[in-house]
Amino acid sequence: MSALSSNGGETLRIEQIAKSFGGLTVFQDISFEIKPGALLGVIGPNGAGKTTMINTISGRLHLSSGRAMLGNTRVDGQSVFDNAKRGLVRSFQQTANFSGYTVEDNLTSALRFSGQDRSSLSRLTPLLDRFGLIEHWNRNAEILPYGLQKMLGLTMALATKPRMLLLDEPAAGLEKSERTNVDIYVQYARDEIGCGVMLVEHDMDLIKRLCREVIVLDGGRLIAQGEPADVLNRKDVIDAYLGGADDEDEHAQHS
Amino acid sequence: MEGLIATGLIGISLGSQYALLALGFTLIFGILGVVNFAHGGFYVMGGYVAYFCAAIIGLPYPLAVLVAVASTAALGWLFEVFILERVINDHQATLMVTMGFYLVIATAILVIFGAESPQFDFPLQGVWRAGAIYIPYANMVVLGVCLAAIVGVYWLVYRTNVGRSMRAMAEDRPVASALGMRTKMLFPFAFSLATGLAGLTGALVTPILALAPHVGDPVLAFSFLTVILGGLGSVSGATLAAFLVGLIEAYAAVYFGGSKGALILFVLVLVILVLRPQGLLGKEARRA
Amino acid sequence: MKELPASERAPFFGTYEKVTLGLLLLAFAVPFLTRNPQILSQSNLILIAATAALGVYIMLRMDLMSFAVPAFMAVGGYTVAMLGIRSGVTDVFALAAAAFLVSALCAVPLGWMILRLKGVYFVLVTFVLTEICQLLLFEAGPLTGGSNGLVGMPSVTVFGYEMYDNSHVLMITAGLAFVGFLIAAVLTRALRYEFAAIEKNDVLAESLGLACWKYKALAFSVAAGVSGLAGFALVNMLLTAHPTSFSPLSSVNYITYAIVGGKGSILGTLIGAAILVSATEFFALRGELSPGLYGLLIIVMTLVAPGGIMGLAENFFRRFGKRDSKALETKVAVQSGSGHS
Amino acid sequence: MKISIGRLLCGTVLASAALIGGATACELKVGVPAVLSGPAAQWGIALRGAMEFAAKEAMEEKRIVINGVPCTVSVMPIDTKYTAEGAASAMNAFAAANIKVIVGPVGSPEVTGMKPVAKRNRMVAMVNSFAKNSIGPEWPTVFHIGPGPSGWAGPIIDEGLKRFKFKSVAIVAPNDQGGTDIASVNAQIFKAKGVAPTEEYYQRGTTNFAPIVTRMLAAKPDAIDLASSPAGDAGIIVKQLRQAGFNGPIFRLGGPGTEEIARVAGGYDVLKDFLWFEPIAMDDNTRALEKKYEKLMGAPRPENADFFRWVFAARMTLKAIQAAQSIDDAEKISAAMRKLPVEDEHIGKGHWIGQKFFGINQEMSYPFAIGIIEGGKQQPYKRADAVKEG
Repeated sequence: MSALSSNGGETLRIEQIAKSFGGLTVFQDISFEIKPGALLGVIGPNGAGKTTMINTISGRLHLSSGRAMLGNTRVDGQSVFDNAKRGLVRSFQQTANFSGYTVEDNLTSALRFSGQDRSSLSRLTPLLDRFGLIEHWNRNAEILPYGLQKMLGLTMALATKPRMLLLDEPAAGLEKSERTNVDIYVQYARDEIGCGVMLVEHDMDLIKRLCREVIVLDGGRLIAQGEPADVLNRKDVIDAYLGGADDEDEHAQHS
Repeated sequence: MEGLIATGLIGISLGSQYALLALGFTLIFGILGVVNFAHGGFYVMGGYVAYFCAAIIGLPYPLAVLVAVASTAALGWLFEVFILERVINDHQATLMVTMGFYLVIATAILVIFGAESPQFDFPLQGVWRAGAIYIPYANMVVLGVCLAAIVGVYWLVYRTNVGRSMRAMAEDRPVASALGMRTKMLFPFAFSLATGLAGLTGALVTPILALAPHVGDPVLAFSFLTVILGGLGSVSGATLAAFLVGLIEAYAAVYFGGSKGALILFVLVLVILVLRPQGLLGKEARRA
Repeated sequence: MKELPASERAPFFGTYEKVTLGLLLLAFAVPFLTRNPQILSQSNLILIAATAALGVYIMLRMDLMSFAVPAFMAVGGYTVAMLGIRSGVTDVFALAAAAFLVSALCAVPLGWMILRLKGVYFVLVTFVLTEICQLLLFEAGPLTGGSNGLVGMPSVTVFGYEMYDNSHVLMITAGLAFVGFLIAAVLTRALRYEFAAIEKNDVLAESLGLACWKYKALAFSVAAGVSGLAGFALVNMLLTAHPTSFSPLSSVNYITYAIVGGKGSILGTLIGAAILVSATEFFALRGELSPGLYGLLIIVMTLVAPGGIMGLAENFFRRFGKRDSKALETKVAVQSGSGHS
Repeated sequence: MKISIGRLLCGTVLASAALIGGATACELKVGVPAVLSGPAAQWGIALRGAMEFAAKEAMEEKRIVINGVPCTVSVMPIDTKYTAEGAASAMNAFAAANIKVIVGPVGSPEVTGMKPVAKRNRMVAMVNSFAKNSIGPEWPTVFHIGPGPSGWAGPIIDEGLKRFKFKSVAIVAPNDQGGTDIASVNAQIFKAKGVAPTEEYYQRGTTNFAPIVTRMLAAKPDAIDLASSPAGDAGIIVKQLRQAGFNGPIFRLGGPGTEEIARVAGGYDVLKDFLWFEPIAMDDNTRALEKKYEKLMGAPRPENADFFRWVFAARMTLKAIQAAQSIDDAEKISAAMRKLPVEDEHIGKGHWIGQKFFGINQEMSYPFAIGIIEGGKQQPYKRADAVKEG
């Protein structure tokens, strides 16, 4: 059941985008491309402008210069909901669900707002079962453990049948054991839904497991691009993360 | 040309009255996040307490004003602790209880003091005059007290640690109380400070204008105006806006007439609010 | 691998909607059961107050408190008065349609302007809106009759039959109230997910594709239209469109009816209006004390019943109801979408 | 089948009399729609006081006896909150208690709200309100309690012209019905007296009148008329006029309340030259009425001078009921009322007027007084005869 052909994903093209708040330049002169079904990892120390980049591409903030295109329609500067309808959907770092609603109602809302019917939900059943959301089907989402709430938020984004998915640190706050869910989630998004995925993440193992290609942001610039294996061993990338080679601990643990 | 200056002076004296009231109104909103519908009630209560002390008991006027400030501050403290505090997080409920309390205060005054305006004169009666330009001395006193109050509140809020913790409370209440700030003490203090200011304004302004049970009604409308324009939660914004509203009302009323003036004032505020939702100096509206 | 539990098709109208519309049908029977002018007048005032309070209820679904009800009541009321007095239109259906549409259309440009505002700014702007409307009623003398208002409106006709006496007036009010509540019920039920999402987390809703401002604007216009119907009913009762009937301070009354009644459900608006209007009439006998007693009642109700009268009732049933409370819990959650305030 | 109560009482126990439904005792109930809360409360309180006094007086002096049976008179006051729908709902409450006799309300918006209900339920009403359309041919059972400015403005202006020289006048009033109707009538009469009028309206709820005063003085008027501005507002306007340097005469051609205006303005010396319409010429007769009130009611009369006009109105209504020998037939009572001479034992004789101004001759005009303050000193009231139809 290859869904690749069904909705003909579209390429996300980012052309010399830049963003600054008043005098402060968050990022500048960044270009990259994500083809349908492709997966691009985006890494960089905190404050490198990763979340701001998602906010500008998804339409929440205006770009200072440059263009973001999905297929041949421009997405930057458009309203968030129009972009979502075009298939450009983003996820949130913290948990994102409707308080006081059950798991079912959260997912039903995602379907209604994106104009999908229940079939799009039934196709996600294996995912929902794997994440253990079905047992809590009628329970208030707010009282679920953090990990479950996070996966619910991600699955809601997927229920909209996106063409291009912008994931903002999906693994943030998850236990080591729960992180494999993200692998399954991303795999499912690419194979079953056939959408391209931009994965902003700090968990280097996850990046290495999933991504063929990764870009590194630091100080608002694109400092490296390529295979994770060789990019992660480059000195300037390590320096960017560790701020010079004084500390041997290779992975910056993020709570 | 003199007409313009005369009108300007009127606008400034209007502005000083509005500023004193808007100060309290903004403090309550800025720190407690409460739109205080009872603000006019404390204003009129301040007037009647001062009248009762000065005209009936015969205390000297300045002492009567102090008693008025103390009584309205005390009532504010009690109201906050026993009623407002219990619904502080539900902003719709705070509107209900403050509005209800306004009706209780206004009716109590009507029943105790009767419907007719009593005689309550400002001790200083003279008028300074130069050609067509004139300023009653009373207005000068109010302007002086107003500026002193503004500086006092500004100093308290921005230069003392009580003020700092109040501002922290306004920024993020849970974090502030987590850091050990006693909301049990700070909220009633901020509320009673604001109601005391309203009482002070009542004690000063009602002898200049008129004292009657219903003079608190219009307070709500122009407190809203000054706070909308000034930006919610911004002390300096509210003060600036109060003088702006005073000047607009004065010039609009003098050159366009009473009822058209009010219309111009409200329409102008609506336009400003829509173009700059956070008002002149206020911070982005909290998810109130 | 577990299967998705079948989603039980929630009925279009919840129990609260059905009970409310049922009660309103009962109100139709009142004119046939009694000729007592006080009961007729009391029911008239309650139904007008409830229909007006709907304007508040609809916007509260998105946690937006609106002070604009009197302004749109005035638009509806004056439209009907002008049509009746100046162009002789008396057919109730034409007048009702006019009252609804003119108010709703007036709300479109205003809605676009103020719906970008959040929380307290929406409250303040709608308050300023009602003040402006009151001033316009005075200033636009030739159109609105200025301070005298428009007097001597001809009685309304239903299929040509003139509805002049007390019980006829109540039938018209009951009809308008039923239509108002029906429109509000249909709107809030059909779009309950959309409204609840806007109230709970509009950023998330937009990221999923919901154009929040469109639904806010739609709700604002429909709320205005329903308030216009209430304005029509009030003017029809008084046979006069008078500025004092639409004073800015009366907006606080309508908000009180919706909130003290219980903002979680449409039944709360009807119950709140019924109880508080009766209380006002009862207090009026106390002369000078009436506003004070009303204020005290509101403080007590707000402290005792945070969820309003309906909240009290729900807690009562939950504690003593035999039905599985968990089901009621979730049903109520969806029903009222009462997230954080 | 009329059985006189006397025979019944001595023959059988009262309870059984009720049972067999003979001629029951005569109970006249009078509805009083009065504004008892908000800024205009003082006028409503005066109305309620006057009606309660007239009712007690009628009972104690058995002024109403219908076919031999002396009637009890009970009064039902309801707060109308000075709005159209407040008055309408009060009237419906009276209709429910099958009250057919109404004394009140006070203000124009209330009268606008109560007239349709009075017509629907066939009630006779004695109303105040200075609105131009307060009474009219389409409301035959509605009477007006006293002349509006159209009646007494003329004599007061003449009195002012005798004492002070002024060629122009600025009239100030609130921009609602109570204000505009009167200000425009005053303007016509000033013009007829050769005094050029300008009208200035303010939004009700204004607290500081310095801007309005500045605007009025820009036209350099010789005199000012406060028309029907509420007493509190009028007091501020006078205070701020004097502060702005205006020294000309000030008229108050609108409702009573001069005592309150003087208190707010700061005393008679601030009023300086002030003329006003006093509903009643205070003389020995009217002071006797005040004493009678204190004796009967055990408290001083309500301060607002409208009290006297409402006593006049209440007594006329009760006289009409006695003449019509009916406590609930509005047409019969109205017919009797029209034939009654306009007079009162304490307040004096007057006339029916209103044909020219309202198109119906149902406005009572009785002697009134012109209050005068000159150079800060109160002059004796100048008694003015009841105005006749012009």
